[in-house]
Amino acid sequence: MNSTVALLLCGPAALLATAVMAAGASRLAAATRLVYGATLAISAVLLATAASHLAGNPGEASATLPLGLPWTGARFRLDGLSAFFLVVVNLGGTITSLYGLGYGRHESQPHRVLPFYPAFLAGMNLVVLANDAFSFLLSWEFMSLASWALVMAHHRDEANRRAGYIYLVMASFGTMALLLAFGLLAGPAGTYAFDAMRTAHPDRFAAGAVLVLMLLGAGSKAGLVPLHAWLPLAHPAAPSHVSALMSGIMTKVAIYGFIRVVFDLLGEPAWWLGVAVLLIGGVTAVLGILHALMEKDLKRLLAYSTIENIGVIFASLGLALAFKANGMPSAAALAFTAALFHVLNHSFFKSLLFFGAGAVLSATGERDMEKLGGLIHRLPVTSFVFLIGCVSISALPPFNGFASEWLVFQAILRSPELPQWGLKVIVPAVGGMLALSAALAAACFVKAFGITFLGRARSAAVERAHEVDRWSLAAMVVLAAFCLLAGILPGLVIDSLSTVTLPLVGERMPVQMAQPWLSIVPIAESRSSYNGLLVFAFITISASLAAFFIHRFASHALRRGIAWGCGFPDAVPAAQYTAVSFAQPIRRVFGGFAFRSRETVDMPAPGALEPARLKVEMHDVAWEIFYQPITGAIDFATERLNHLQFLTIRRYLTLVFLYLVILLLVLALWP
Amino acid sequence: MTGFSFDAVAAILFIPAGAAAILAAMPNYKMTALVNVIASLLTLLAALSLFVTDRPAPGQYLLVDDLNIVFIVLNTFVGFTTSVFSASYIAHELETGRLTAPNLRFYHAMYQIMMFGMNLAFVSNNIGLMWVAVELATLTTVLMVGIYRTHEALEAAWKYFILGSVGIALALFGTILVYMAAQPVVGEGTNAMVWSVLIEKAAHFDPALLSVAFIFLLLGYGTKVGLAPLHAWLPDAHAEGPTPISAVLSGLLLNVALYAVLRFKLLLAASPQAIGPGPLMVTMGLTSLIFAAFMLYRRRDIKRLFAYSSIEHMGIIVFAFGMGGPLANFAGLLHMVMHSLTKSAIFFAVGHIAQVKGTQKISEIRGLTESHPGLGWALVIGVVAIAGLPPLGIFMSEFLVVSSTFARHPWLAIPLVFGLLIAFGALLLRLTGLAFGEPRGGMAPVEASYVPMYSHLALVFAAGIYLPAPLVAWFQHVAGILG
Amino acid sequence: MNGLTFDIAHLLAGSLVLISFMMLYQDRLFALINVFALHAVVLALSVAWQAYIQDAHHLYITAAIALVFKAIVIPVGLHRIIQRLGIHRDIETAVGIGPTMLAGIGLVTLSMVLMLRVTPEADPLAREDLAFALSIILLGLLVMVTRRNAVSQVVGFMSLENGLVLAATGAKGMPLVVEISVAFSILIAFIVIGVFLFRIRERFDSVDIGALDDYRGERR
Amino acid sequence: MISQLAVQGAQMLSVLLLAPLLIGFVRKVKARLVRRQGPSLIQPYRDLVRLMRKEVVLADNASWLFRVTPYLIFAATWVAAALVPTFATGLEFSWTADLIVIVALLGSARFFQALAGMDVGTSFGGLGASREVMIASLAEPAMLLIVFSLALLAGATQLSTVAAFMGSPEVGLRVSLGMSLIALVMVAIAENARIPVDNPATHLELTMVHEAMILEYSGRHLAMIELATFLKLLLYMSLIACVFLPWGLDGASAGPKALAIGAAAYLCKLAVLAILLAVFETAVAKMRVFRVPDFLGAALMLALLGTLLLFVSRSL
Repeated sequence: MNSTVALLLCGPAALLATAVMAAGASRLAAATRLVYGATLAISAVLLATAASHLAGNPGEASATLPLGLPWTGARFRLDGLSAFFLVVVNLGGTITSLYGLGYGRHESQPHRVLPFYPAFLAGMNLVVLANDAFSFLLSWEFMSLASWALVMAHHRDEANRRAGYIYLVMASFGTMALLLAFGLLAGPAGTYAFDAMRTAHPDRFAAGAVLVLMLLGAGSKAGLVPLHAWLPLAHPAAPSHVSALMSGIMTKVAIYGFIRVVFDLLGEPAWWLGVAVLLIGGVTAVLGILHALMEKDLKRLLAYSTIENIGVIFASLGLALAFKANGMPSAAALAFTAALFHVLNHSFFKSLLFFGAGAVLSATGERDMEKLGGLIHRLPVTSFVFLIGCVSISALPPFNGFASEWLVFQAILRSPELPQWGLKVIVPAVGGMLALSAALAAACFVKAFGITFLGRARSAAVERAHEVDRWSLAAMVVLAAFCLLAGILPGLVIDSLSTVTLPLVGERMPVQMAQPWLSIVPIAESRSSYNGLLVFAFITISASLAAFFIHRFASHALRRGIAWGCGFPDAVPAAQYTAVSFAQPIRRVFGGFAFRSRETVDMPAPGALEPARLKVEMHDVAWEIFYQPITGAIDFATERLNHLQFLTIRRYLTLVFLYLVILLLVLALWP
Repeated sequence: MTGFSFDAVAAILFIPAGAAAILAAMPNYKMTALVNVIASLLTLLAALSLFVTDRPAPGQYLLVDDLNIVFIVLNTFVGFTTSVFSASYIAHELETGRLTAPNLRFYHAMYQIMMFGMNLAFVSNNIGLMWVAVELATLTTVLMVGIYRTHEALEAAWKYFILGSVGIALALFGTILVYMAAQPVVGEGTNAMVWSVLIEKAAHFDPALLSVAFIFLLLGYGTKVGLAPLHAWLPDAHAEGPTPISAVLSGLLLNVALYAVLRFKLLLAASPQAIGPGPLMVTMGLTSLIFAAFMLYRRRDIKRLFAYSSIEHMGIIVFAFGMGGPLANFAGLLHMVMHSLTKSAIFFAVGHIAQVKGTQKISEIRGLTESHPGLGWALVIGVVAIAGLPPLGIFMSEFLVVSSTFARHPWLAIPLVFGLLIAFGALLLRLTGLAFGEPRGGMAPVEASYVPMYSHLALVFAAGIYLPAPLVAWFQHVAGILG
Repeated sequence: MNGLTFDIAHLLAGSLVLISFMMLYQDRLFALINVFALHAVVLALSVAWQAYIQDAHHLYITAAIALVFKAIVIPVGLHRIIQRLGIHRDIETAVGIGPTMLAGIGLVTLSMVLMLRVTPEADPLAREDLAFALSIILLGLLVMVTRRNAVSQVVGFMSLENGLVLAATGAKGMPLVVEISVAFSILIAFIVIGVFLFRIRERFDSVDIGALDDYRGERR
Repeated sequence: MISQLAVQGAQMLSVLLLAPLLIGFVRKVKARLVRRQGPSLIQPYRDLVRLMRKEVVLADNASWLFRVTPYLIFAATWVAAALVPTFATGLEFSWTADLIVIVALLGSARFFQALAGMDVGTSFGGLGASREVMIASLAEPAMLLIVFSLALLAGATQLSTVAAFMGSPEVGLRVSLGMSLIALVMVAIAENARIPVDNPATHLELTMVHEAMILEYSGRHLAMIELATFLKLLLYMSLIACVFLPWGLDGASAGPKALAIGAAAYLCKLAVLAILLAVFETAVAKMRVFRVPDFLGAALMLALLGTLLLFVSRSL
């Protein structure tokens, strides 16, 4: 048993111990600090271990415990991929725990959060380490279960109960899909160890089936359209730091599962597998961000934007698949690196944004943006870091979101070298979708920040708000710093990812840190290059130059006055643009096909006193197409079958009698 | 020297029988409850001693082999924990006046007779004797289901009795047919009914007779397993009887009938020309699974809800054994054990719930985790376990069943998974209502002990994480026997 | 074995089937019970005959049980119950007589077909007996299924048991275990049914399961 | 090295100085087209200086973001503009950012402008911002698709390489290029808030987009923003110039003669484009705000079509 793996396994064990302890002591006053302190320490250790392994030797280490499935044992393995995702998970875990140290104090039901929070972290760690189907699924479902308990933390709220219900049902649907996929990979003999699956290559049909099942299984957890229905319900329902974990980290664990099976266990893919992933990714990106734009609940908005980012990641994974299938390892490496890079970035800024939302929530008690506004005056630090989060997620240079999306686009530009016509046509279309979703994301976060933090207060709750505790601030500031660093030093990340890409796609991106001025050059400098550091430097320098010159040589006089507003008298805050009205032009443009939205205005007759009314009717198309029929069918079936509970004894006897006669007939007709 | 030699099998049989006689004579109910517990404990110890003492050679009437040890130990264990639970439960029933002291005497005597019947069914090597034993167990439970004398209770008992006795008849005819098939080969007399003899010579039996016999046996004993469409007695019997009996019914009696079916499946499998028992069992299993899954949605009575979930799980188990093969059989055995433990634990919890809330209506029970945390979370764990979520035992068996089935016959796995998901949705829906939300119903604390309940859950949890090697080897061996 | 013994056994078994058919088209309770008594008598005869030709003397006990309990005690008891409950002039078939008879014929053919697949090496007498027994069992079930009234369902159930006894006795050298268990099961069955009838009598005003049917598991 | 840095610096300064002149020129031409005298060419300079001298009147509710934004917008636009080859390719710092980055830089400028519009909390700010992001959400993808097709053609997103490639003989007349050109022009019009998408001269509340966002700005802040908008127009014109009229462009390392030629060519191109713009703006009328999506949708479709054509044709 390898020492690193042993250490990494002690982590989850310690977390579980913490969970048990928390279950006992959760009603103590000091429990919050103890639990989050413990998780903070443990995650930090795990993070350090995984990071050192990722930076150091890219070798593999494995261990087997006499647990789980008897004749397979609980197998665990540490390789580049799992090390990277361990970093993602535990970085999230560390910072979330830091945030929790402060945020957790506002928790009304600590005994329903503290025991499950460490368990949730442990589950995610174990998924990433697992090396056989059983322990993988066990940890996977344990993770779902723990997060379900966290979603149900505030169970008195009907909406939360519904969210939890839909979440766990979808989760177990996904698990079933994964189970079937592993069943195919394991074969009738039941060789559930990943090592065995790696060597045995399924035929084309089986491979296709596995991929579809993985899209269903991992996709439902990650939130691919149309399996996303649970996500915008469940993620916001949990306490904010848990929402951050679920949105920022758990979805990444799902992506890990997808990569592990499709890139690692499945062997050589067929090119059309890539097409499916590409298309689903593109559609998910666009629909996700459109939904986010229509949202006025801050946390739901963030949840939907998670769906968009997942779409981006899957699209670039699909690209990597297509390249890999066509024997273009360098291009595959580019696309794959882009995907992983985006995984990391999204875990940064999505956690940051959820923390910000949590801060707003604890400061004002509001999630509804229509009741917020002007918070930039009340929560200066929070609003600043939230702004950084918005800029990063909107893929604007020089922050990290842009760096990864830039790589994705670079990968798309390699696609003309692909031989298949299908890909030739689809890839640019998907590229267009990604571009569209990027632009919409910018719009969405202009709205998110503008409505929440800018303008004037829309409710009394905002006046009472004041800056949150220093733990939360520290967590957010750290994440903001990460967003900037990953943005201006992308080469660092890309190089550390090489140990992940090499074994999976058989190639790595060229070394970046050797480039002059730390710029990144995916293929060749004459072809394309980007230097976040210099762009950042140029902008700051020129901005400060301009400011300096003007204040030096021109006026720097300043007078406060009432807003001009085309000479309109100072209107009430309600006259400001709201979240809904902000999104109205875009709804006009895209709503027609995305939501079958319809606007009806009833304008009273001239001189009539009643107000004019604008009614907007929108449909969640995915829900209506996929989910309602299913629930309807189940309802119908139960209604019909339920009569069987109310028969007379004679009728029951008749059933038995008929069954007997039928069986005898079968026997009589038996050859 | 010819000293005293301890005969475990005899002990397993005579302790309950003797206890029954004593209990029938004892007036004081507190004493009877205690004696009941002690007797069950002794039976359990005797059963455990089967591991250490050398097994008696298969005689004309009794047999102990690897297959039935599993059942015996499980049976006596759950019998013991249930008797502990029943002690506190019955006390409460007496306070509320639903039962009278004479009832209790009857109840405890019957309890031991039932245990005797079930143990006899397991150890009997003679298909006639096994039949008698199963019927004995059935009839005693009939009487206990009717013990509350209420309209509903008598209804349930009556339904149980009529359907049960038809089952009895069918099973008996099947048994006779087996004898007829064996008689020309084995020769007249008792030998033609001794299972261990039959299994050796089964290859030469008349396949046509065996096939007919199996159909009758499958229906006869299947009625007691509660397979749809023979299940009708099961939900009401569970819902209207005393909760300990519901626990025993789901946890044990169904296993007894299942055990009988398995024995005859082996017999049939040994005769190549006869119809394959596999397809029949797979069909019945899937039917029960999917049917029960849908029935779960409209249930309003909490005990009836879990009764239907028992049907569902019996479906899964029968399906697994019908699939056959080392993986599926292993899964079937594991699933059966896990289901017995979990389901009886759930019924313990339900018993406490019904007593503190004063109702069995699901709609009138809310927010248990808030009003009774210990009870509520136990229910959550139990339902999570029964719904097949890790890290609890049933997940492992479902994992094996589903994945191995999908690898062998993909088209069989689809309905299986479908049924599992439907059932999961229903159970979780009810659980969300019961355990969470604004508390509703009685708030009085539970005075009974949670030990039986939590001990079962602990076992289930442990099994989900870690199965000890000897147990595994032994299960694999049994799975091998089951072919 | 010589033809005569075989023929007599055959005749008796066949006449049992015939009487089951008679039960099928009785729609008065008293008539039904009387026919059942006849059924029991014939059964007793055939069992006795079996005892004679197999010279298995324990079978005489079975015959006696059949004669005493089924042909005398139970019919009388049922008469009592019917009079006490005052349900003696019920017309109580659920399905028309015609269809029932057709179904009965179908069942008999089915059982014949099944049993004739049995390899002829097996003792022919046993084979014929089995065929008849199977048809009697199925007909008994048919009675239970087509009658609404508890009493007649009990009767149907017992004719089913008769079929079992016939089969058991037809099986050469079947150990005593089985006869005892048959008797014992009938005994239990009868006692418990009696108990239940009385309870039910207290609860409801008739034995008619129709009255039970207002409660079916969960109230809607 | 030094010379290259010099060229780079010259370029940065020149765009800064040229931008107002370009605007003045456009206005002049427009005025002449409608038989008016029009302001003098250097009027924009005067305006800027005047604005810088004035004091800033800041709304009570304005936050620090409101005051920082103008400099950010200016800086982002300036950096972007400085990276577009004007009279010489292969500038010293051209490799720090390719075409995608330039688009993104403009995007971030817009991002902050929209935020600033919402900061004061008047209804007009929100109106402008929401319309702006709607337009951007269509214009940006179109622009990126244009970038795609150029990149596919030149095999690079590096502007210098693209320009060099477009200058080389091997690029013949291509349908997709035409489409991209049209799309680019449409995007440029939208991005610079010119007629028919927006009217830089209007202050009619119902129609304004860009003006609505900067309604609350005054003094030096307004000057910065104005300058940024001037730069943006210049940027797009030089972009069109260097990609579609790459004649006279030469590497920055070339001798001063070549550079002089390049500069002269550049000025001519700008003049031509400015005149075209003026003529176009006087010829057409502003469209309703909700016709804009159709306009930009057309651009998007053209760009996508161009890209697809390229993908397909390259495989032949």
